Amino acid sequence: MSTRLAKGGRLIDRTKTQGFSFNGKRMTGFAGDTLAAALLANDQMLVGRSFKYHRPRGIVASGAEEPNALVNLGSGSRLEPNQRTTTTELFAGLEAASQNHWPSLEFDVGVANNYVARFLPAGFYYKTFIHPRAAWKHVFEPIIRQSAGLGKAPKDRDADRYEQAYAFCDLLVVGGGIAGLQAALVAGRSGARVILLEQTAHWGGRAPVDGDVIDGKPAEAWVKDALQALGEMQNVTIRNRCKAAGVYDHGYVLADEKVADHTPGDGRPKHRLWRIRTGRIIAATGALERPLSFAGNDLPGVMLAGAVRDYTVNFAVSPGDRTVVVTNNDDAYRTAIALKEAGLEVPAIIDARASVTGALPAKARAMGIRVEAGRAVVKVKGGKRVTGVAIGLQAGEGAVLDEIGCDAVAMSGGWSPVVHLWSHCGGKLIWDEAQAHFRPDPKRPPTNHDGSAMVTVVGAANGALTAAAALADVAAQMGGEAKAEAVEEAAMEPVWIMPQGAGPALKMKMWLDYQNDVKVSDVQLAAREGYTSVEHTKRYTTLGMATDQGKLSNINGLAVLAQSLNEGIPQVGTTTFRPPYTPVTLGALAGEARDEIFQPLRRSPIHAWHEAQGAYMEPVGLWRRPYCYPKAGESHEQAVHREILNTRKAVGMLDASTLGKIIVKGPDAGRFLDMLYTNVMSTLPVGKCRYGLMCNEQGFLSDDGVVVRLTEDSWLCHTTSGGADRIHGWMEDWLQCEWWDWQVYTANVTEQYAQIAVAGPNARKVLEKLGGMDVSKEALPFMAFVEGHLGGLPARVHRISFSGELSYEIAVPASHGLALWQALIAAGAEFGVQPYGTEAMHVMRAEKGFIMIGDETDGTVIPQDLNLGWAISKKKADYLGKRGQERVYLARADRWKLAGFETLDGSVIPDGAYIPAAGHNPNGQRNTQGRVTSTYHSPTLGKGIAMGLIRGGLDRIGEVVEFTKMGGGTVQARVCDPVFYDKEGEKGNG
Amino acid sequence: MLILECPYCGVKAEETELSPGYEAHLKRFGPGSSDDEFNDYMFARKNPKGVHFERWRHAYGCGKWFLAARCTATLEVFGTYPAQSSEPPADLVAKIKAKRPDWSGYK
Amino acid sequence: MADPISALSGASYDGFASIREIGPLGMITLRAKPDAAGLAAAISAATGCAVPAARRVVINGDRAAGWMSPDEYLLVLPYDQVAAALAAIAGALAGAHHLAADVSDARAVFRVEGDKATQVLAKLMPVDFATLEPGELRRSRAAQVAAAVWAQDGGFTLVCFRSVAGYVMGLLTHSAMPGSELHA
Amino acid sequence: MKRYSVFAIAREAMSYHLGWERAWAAPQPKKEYDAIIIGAGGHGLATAYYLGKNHGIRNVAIIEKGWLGGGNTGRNTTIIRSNYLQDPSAAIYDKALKLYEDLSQDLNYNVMFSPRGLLMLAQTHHEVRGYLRTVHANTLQGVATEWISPARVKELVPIINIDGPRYPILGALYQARGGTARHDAVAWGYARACSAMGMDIIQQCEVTGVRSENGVVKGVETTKGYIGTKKLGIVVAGHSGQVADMAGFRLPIEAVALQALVSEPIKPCMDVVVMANTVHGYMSQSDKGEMVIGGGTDGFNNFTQRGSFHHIEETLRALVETFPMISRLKMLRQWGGIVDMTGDRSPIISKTPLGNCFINCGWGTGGFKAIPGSGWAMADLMARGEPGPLAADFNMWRFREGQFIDESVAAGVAH
Repeated sequence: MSTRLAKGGRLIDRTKTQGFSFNGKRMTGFAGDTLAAALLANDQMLVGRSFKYHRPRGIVASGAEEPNALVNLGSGSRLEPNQRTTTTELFAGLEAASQNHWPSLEFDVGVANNYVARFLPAGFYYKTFIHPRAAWKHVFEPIIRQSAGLGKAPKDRDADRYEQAYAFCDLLVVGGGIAGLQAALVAGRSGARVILLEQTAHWGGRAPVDGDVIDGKPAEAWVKDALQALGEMQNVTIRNRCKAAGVYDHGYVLADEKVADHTPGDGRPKHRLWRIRTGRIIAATGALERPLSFAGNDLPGVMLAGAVRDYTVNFAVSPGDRTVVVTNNDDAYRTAIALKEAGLEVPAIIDARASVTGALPAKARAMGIRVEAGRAVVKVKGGKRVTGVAIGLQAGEGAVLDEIGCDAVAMSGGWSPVVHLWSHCGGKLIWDEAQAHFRPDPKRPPTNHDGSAMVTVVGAANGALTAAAALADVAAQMGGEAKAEAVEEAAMEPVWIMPQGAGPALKMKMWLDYQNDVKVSDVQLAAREGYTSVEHTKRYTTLGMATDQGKLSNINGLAVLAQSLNEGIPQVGTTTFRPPYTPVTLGALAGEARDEIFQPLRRSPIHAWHEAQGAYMEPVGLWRRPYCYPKAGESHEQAVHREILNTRKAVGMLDASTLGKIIVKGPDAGRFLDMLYTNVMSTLPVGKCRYGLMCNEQGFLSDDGVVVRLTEDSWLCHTTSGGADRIHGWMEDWLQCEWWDWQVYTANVTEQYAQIAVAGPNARKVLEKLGGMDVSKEALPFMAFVEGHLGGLPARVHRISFSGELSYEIAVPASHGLALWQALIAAGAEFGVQPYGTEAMHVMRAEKGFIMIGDETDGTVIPQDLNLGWAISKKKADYLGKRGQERVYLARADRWKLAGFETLDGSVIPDGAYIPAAGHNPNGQRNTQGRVTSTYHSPTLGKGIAMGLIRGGLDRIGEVVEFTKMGGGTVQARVCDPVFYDKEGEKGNG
Repeated sequence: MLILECPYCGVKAEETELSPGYEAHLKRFGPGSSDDEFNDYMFARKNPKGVHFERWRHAYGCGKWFLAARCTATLEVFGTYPAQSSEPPADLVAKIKAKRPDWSGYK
Repeated sequence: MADPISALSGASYDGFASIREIGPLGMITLRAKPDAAGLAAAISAATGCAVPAARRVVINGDRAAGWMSPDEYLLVLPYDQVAAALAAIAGALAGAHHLAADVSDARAVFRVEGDKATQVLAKLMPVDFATLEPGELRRSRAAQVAAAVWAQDGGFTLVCFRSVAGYVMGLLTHSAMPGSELHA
Repeated sequence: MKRYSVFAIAREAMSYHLGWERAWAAPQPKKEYDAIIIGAGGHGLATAYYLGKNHGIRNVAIIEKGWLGGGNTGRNTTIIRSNYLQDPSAAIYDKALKLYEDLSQDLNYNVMFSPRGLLMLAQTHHEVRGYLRTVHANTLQGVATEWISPARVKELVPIINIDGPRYPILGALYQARGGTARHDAVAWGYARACSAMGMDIIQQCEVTGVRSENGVVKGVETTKGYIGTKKLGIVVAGHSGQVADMAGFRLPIEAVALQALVSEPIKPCMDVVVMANTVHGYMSQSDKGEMVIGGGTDGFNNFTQRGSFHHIEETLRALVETFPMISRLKMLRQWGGIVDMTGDRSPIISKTPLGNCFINCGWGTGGFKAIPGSGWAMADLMARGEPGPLAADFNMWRFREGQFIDESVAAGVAH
């Protein structure tokens, strides 16, 4: 059984016990434990179920590579599925529950899949569930969906907050093992700005566990000194619990700092996502141990040899009383020795190599450990945990020579460098025959913005697996002098299948990918069926697609594939390494952007007043504008109708502050505006306003608004609410990139002004009440403006109208916007003033037949389609969009053109309705001849009115056409003039 | 996540401070041009897998448009220069040729 | 005339750094080429400052002149002196191609103060504050909106658009929450 | 070709699955073919399949630079829908959807087409009007879509945050027949069927030149030598410009990166596919339990298959806001593909200036869902030498005439 040892444990604090629960069972551990260590200490060997066959799963690793021991951590608004127990720091009150089983971890009906596993080989689902057609959706897929998935889906909103931060450095060192520490020391001493990251809470990596001696000191002491030295360097920042997740182009690195994972609810952000820009990356990311492929290598109790050592030395936890070690290399002997030193039994070391020499085996033998050379584990015995191993010849086919009772197996198939950060941006790898792993090819690095190498890999990550080799590698690549005492190790021998001649029955029990249940036989099947590209094999078998992304399985799988194809491993190649190195919480990627600060919400200076009045607001771009101001008991529709009728009969007020306002000034400003607008703006007299249209180079209408001639050499261009930034950018684009010799300056002053439209028969009275300015018809005629003071505020008042009523648009500095609004409300009270919202504005402009960008236009409409030829200058040789409009299809006579529509029954034409035409096109689709673009109930006219585009446009006035209705049927409407209200324009001009 | 140095203000701006603007040095064709000329101006894009000249605006910075020579296959940036240039500066062209002897040139 | 109201009426927050919305401040955007005749006189008339070099801000008490782009300057001055300054600029630059506009009301201005003020900004802006030089004006982004920032009086002055003042205040508050210091 | 079935699996299980044959052969190229398709992605393989099935042209080679299905076919978010606004788009995407519905049976390969329903959220009044327009258009096009209420949205997607606060959900455009399929299986299924018809799929073979005489294509130079052909189809999304260059013409295309990501797998919590275009994100849950997530494209030419990370962040901000429960899930893997963007963001299926040379490209971000329809139309074009009704509007000369097929107009994004 797995248990806590009485002595030792370099990372735990035995004076601090911490209670936690697993599947509701109360357990205790120590401060410094990982959850995995604490579970093992409580003899919780079985921790989960595999994805496909629901086989029992135990802890196999001690770090981020763990594929099995994932739990639902926490509950409610802090439930986190698929949390790795091996990287979860224990805290008091932690709640964990195992995943992917029903009804319980011990008894899981899904294990039925295990008993029919031979009928569920790789890719079985591609070959079956084909008939009958409906069965996939209704029967098979629901069953597969339900049995797939791992952790529980959270239900609640996340209780924690997240944040992000930027950091900059010359050198980013990733990995706080001895290679990373030494690299940071060397770089720090050179004066460079250095950031050093370590993903765990602890520094030093494997060296302290392995008992290495560096610069004459025990590794533990050397690490402590190194940290102190780094801490004293002003130019070095060190950060633990911070994982470099991904390397992106031009030296951009994402790192995920687990700020409060181990102290949930303390008010700090749960994670902080660092966005680091570095000149160069030093990846000292270490290496990961590989499993060996023998039958039953997935049973709980079979663990990586290095992990067994970690648990024993770091946490004083023994995975078993009797541990058999199986290996193809010398490093695993350290595990046997550590176990023995901890007072545990190692019945045998099964070494696949025919000849076992070297210092570590000698030491093991000297300790009395039985070493079996040239032998293999034929099969692991046991069910939900290991009970023993059957031994045979590695060179054989699986005949059992001996059986050894044990309760744990420590395996080592050699070590693979962690090359992820090298590979994310395209660094290439070479195959190292001697150590049987891929390591970075220094000749083909990922490159930076200037073409230089962006990543340097040092230490075990570069294939320098021992402490001595790792520090020598740092010295060779970066300088510095730290040295570790060399411990002689004999060569490892690659072992991809154990025993090498195993037959199909054994291969069906040799796991490559523990979580996804991919076995040696599955990879061989993929090869047999022609899925021979490594990407095909991966996708067909799902090898390496589990939450560990193949950290344990990829190289073993690749080797099996290469053997099956009779090719070399480097010829087969690897799959692509994609970020992140280990999964990153989505909340951290979303960062601070939640709730109030999810997106910028733009507020007009009068926004708070609208909200206080209970206005129903609608998003317009990033702005929020009042749609209407419902009174108690009023529906939105009723409110809109009231606001329209009040404006038409008395007077209304609209917050139009969001309208874009751009000043264009200079000797060439008139010429410039003549290119920008379809009509002529250079001839506009000072003091006057003119409506203008802007098109893109394709000729399609992109924006409209009123242009004001402020002075001889300056104009003020109003744009749509959503268009201000876009149009300002458009102007600058042309001025900077095409007509850079023209003398024109622009300034976007949209937010400088609050703008309020006062519209309705009583509008003038309201302004006169405020006083300070002559707003009479004579002093301020239609399409003119004056500047002065209104009610004591500096104001520019325009006589322009989007409602068709007598209307003034008043601009005042934004700081006075609320004051003006309130003054108008007060002054207007006796004249019946009421605010109106965007919807009333829309309806009123439709009653007048005014177009709206975004309603009548959709990016495919040219001004000519909207009968706006009057606003297109025929005299100008050029304007933006003119050439585009001359193209064949845009110049066709039968384009759909704007007209008005009145339903015969007074109803409202549905939004989005089309006008079908007779017959069908060659694709069998009903022909069409037009569509509605704006459709409303007009409270002014008491009936439905609409504008739309129809082939023939105004030529068809009087004709009755049919519009589609949602859900079938049509509504009849008569084509008419789109101006429904005050056709003569007497009101606006009044 | 590109970094491009704005030739106007000297800031080494990261991509999120910039807005992209696609191919540089397009010649505008207006009224009077042929259908082919206008079509090529609007749509026929170079789209090379290799050295490319393109427009960027330092939108969150000084607001200026500038031009960049960048490799679309490696994202290496050879240089940036003001938008008021009708063709790439000679020293930049020479620098690219030195780094990429196979490059067929800007035209 | 009622007093002008700044975007957030002087909202503030005390976290591990302190955040204050200040203003209203007078601001003029001045567009002119550096070689425009009368530029120095215009800037001096409005702010008493010299023409700022590229990416620099010159501070003169409650006035300042910042370089915004090769042909754009931001002039900061008391709110009630903008009209006079505009007139002075028009006089100084008469005959030279330029554009001067009052943008006092189009902006919101924050002060971020305290030993750890940099940390608040480092969470929001892709700016290497360690290399920000004295007197440097940096235009960039604060999360999702444009912002300009410079060091002043032991803290930072941050300028953004008025309509997003609430958003920026939210960002600064979130970033300055106690317990979320980036380092001691 | 041995047929796949549950019985075949049972039979093979008795012999440890040692008896399965190759899904597709690995031939050497012949000297000449009746037709060559460059590109063994979904579109290229589907083109070959329908050339054989519909037109009896089986002396066909499909030449692939890398491994079949290794381009965008294997790196998309597997969404299938046909609720397009414009007639030509709706026609070809709905043809594709109909073919998808029977594809597993047609190919004897389970492509796991799953019509689980797809909805596009409307979060502004403007978007509501745009989607209502689409429903009307779809009705006339014979494409069944409907407008559904916020309450119905919540019923279909219990994990959604219906009340905003920033962008309350005002309703959705719903296509019950939309859904997903297993992307690799589509390529593999077509490849197996093509191989069974005697066609040659030649992987690891790069085309280095196009040979022509008197303006008519004669063959292609490849890394495995010259191969003659009577007709040539170029179906190489992401590298269309490079191959078109060899054939001597230029395309209205720019290549940009499009990114996607998956979360770690969790138990089923969302059956339908949800697209939220106001905030730029879309999400579905795969049969494995992963949340499959996508967003917008980069804005610059890029052939690296790596995008810029801020797009991922923008997408996740949007989706965490829309589905607050995903906040504590984790991003398992992110990747990018190279997409062809045309001047109107719609594809090109067209004759070219070179005789007997045809091109299929420009699918932008919407290629996977079109595969069967695209292959069908392209095969028709190649077999007859003239476009049929499905392809006619997608000719490469439409830009010059200004006859755009612009899908962005209804606020829809062409994912």
